[in-house]
Amino acid sequence: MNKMNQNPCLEVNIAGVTWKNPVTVASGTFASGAEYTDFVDLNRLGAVTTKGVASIPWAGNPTPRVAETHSGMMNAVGLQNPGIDLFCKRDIPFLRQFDTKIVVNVCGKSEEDYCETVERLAGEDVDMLEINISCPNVKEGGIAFGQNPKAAEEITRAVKRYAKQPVIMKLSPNVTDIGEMARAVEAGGADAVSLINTITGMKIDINRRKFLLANRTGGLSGPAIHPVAVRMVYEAARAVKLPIIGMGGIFSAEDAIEMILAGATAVSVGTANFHNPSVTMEIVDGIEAYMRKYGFGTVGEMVGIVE
Amino acid sequence: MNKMNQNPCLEVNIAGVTWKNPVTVASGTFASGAEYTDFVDLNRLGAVTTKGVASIPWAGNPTPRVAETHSGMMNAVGLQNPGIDLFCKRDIPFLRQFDTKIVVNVCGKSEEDYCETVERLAGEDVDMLEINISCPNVKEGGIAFGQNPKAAEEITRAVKRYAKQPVIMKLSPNVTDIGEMARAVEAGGADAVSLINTITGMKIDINRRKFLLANRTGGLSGPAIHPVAVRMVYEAARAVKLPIIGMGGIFSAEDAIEMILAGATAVSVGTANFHNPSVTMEIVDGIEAYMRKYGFGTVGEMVGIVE
Amino acid sequence: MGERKRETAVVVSQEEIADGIFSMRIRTDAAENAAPGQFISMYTNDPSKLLPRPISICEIEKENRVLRVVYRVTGEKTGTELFSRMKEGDTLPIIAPLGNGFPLDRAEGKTAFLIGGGIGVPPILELAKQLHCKKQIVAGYRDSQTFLRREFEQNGELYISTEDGSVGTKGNVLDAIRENNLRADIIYACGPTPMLRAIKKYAGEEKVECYLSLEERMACGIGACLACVCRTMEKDSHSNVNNKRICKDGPVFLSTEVEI
Amino acid sequence: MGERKRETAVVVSQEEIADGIFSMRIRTDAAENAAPGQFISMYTNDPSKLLPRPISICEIEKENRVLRVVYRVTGEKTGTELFSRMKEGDTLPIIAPLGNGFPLDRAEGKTAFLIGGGIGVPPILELAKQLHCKKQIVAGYRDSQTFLRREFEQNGELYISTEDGSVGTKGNVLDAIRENNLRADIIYACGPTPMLRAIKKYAGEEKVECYLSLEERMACGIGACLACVCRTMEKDSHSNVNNKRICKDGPVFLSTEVEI
Repeated sequence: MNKMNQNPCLEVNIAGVTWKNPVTVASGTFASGAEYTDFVDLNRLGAVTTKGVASIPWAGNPTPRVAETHSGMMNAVGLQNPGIDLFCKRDIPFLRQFDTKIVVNVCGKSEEDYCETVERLAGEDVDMLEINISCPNVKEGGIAFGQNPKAAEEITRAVKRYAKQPVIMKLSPNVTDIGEMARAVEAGGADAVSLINTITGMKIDINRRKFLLANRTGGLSGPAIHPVAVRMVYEAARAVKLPIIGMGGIFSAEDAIEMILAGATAVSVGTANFHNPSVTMEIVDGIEAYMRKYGFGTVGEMVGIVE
Repeated sequence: MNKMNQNPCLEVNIAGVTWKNPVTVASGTFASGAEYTDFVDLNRLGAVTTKGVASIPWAGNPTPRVAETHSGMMNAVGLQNPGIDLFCKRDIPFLRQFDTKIVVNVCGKSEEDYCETVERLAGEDVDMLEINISCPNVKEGGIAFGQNPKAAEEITRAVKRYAKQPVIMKLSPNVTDIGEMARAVEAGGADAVSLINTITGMKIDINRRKFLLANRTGGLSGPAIHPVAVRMVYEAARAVKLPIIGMGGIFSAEDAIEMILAGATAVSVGTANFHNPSVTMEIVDGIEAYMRKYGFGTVGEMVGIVE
Repeated sequence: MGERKRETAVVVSQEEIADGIFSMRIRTDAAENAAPGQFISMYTNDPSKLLPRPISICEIEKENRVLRVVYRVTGEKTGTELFSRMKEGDTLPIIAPLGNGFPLDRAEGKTAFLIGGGIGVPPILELAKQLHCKKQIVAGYRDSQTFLRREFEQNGELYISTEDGSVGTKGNVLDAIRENNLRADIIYACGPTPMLRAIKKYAGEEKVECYLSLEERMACGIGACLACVCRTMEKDSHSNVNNKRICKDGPVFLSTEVEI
Repeated sequence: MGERKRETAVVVSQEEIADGIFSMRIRTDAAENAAPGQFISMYTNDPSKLLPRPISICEIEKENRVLRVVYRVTGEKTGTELFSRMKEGDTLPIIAPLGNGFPLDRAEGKTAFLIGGGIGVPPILELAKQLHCKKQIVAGYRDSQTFLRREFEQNGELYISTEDGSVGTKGNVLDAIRENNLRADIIYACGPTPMLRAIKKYAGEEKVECYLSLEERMACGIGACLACVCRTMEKDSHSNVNNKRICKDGPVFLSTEVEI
């Protein structure tokens, strides 16, 4: 409470990589950024986290792929992606034009898939990898790894063998004990964890008596689940020493700060981008304003200090 | 779709007990009904599910015990209850004045606790028991039993030894595999399952940097989590043969019907009672109107027919 | 049974009477049987906000079927902010009146303190209008924005305390009582917990009968959910533990019954 | 970069022009560069509804900075119902214009079918106003509530089909085309998928260039989330699979590119 006058420093260090501020986007809500350049100055983001990419192109699920829910939404896109080759040729050079870190989200259906993509990225100019072992919308979209501590530890160890960049393991909230999952990936050698991915939900059209999503179930996101995300970030922060990237229903700077106070070093903004495509910049500004108001000199001073 | 003209029959049979309609209230949102008699004709409910009762009085958690969230709320009341003796003397005779079934929710901190209360109720004039092994707000509020299949199976078997009434096991959504939990209590001899209890969440006051709830975490309920509840009811219905009482964010007849189409034989209305204390009667009327509109003769014809 | 309903009230007037303090009058049949110290469960029209806001009744106009509430906007995007944006003719769902008000009969023939602090000041107004004993109204404010002052002056002797000393006694309501050497045989008070705690202590020392209106986060507002409990000295006959429900057993309690 | 924003549009007029079909005109700078066949991401003011509703543009009044949308209320408590309750002066957040409209230049010197079905009729109006070739407008309705009929008659030859036969040809738009022995060198169509599927087939048989405006549930509306994809015959160069984004690559597609 004692540095009211200094300029707050928004920089954060995640597993040795310095972001200019703690705000990135949740994988899958921002593509590789090109579609948002009208609405967001990508140079203002701490990092851009890309849509999940696999070793080969995936067509994803049939439509409808999204449904609106109360203060939330469900998606079952199914990790449609152009494959690592086109991604490296097109998306990485695009993002490199901007002064922001590049976090590449990697998805796969088997250990080999993940490792192949991670190995391919080892030679690319990207800053961090986020391994999605928690997609609820693809049978082998990694959720098998994401709901079993042993499997999570093993896949982490496997990708680490091939990774040249720091590895963020993205955790699923659809588990009994999020702390156990965080400890598992820490044991496997993860450099950071991000959470929460979406919570599996279902919506039914009662007039047609059919599932609203072609995939039957989808991943629930948005403010509806923010309290669950804050709780899990808090539990994960007390379970491991790794830096945490908190996400889940962050729509405002206040929501982001709640995550940081709960134990996150950085935050990802997801569904909010659909509600207001410029929201990420507003959140960066809001965090700075909060730090000024309460005299925080660095983001680190705020991490996990709730009592 | 062929009985447009007949009068729909709303009766449902749960483990041998016939309710006049599929609507009850979620334990803890309705006390033992007395406070709602101004707003609800209790004779219009299929059953009244009481606030959890233990072998001795519990004082519950310190305040604040509730917090509002986006399209939801969190509570951490902590199972405050007057104890089984006063409950039997006061609440059961009160409820018996009405033409509705009595479901007594039982909580405990140990197997002995549960069994003592269940045994005490064996001699009482109540219709069913709901065993709460999923309260997230009390260290030993049963959640230990509710997140471990083995423990859930054993506690079920134990209470069944003392129970004279059909036993409904109330499941926690804070698990990796709800189907596994449902199978566990089925193996333990449960007569029915009810789900979902609340999802553990957390809210932080960023200006005071303190937890909003005295208990730090609380149980998230309301429309925000309805899609999660529908998904888990669907999964539980495919995992076991037991009748299912579906709950979680039911605010309208449409929400209730979604649960039934997903596989629930009956539904519990909880948080909605705080939003509109007369909502249960409106939901009963709405279900009947829906059955008329689509020509369903019985509720049973609708259970789990989503495709 | 089941004949009572959440009803729809109509906004009759809305006015900001101090910075962030709004006065709203609503038309509702609930005015018929409302009493000082009772509250209203006010619902917003924002579907993402499910719970009612318990707001104490400031004035009752039976003849017009109108209830007046004076409330503070607690922040951006809050329910109270939504209330403050409502205009004449707008409607909102309410349940009222709720809770037990101040016991008026206890004051007969006595000298009473009517003490309000901050946003606890408003309910004291209707109390002052309905009490017919010797009334010493003590109102505590932050600064010179002494909302409702004129109305109080018309309904008893008014003593004011302000934190910044800009009006009346500098300090709190007890400072005002001491500075003016006031005494009373009975106390009615509403305000922030620290103030109520001090008044409870004062009443104990002075051996004066004292009624306090308490506040706590609520969910149902009708005594069912057990969210808004307060600790009691004796075991409560309903809860069978040392807890009473503020919404249903209160919000007004005898100071000696409760631990605050 | 980052200079575009979700903007606030102001409702200029609102009118129910058929049962459950509303016409709303909104003032927005987006009118400046809007084109027929593009859509607007319209947001409600209900905080519990997060996603935009994609609504196609019915008319563009550049000089007044006004866009007109004609939309169907899809049910109780829906976003479209909230839109229908808005009055002159109310505001709503929008992002517009979005997507690629109908390629007007392709029609030069040709005879064109402008086909709309149901709530796919409205976008055909601005198209009819901006196309300067020989225009045969074919509008398919459920019944005698042939909304926008007068406007169409002022902008080309109008042929109507109704499911109940109350107006024009009994049946669908293709029945109307056959009954009137109409032919065209190019087709523009918007409407329900079964209708578009039939028109795609017809265009294939007749070997006519055909543009279809497709619909799908959307989230971002700007091509990022991959919710609103449609199957394509050829592998798409952007997605690298047989999917195109309706919001960004469409909503108007050459009938031979897409599988519907």
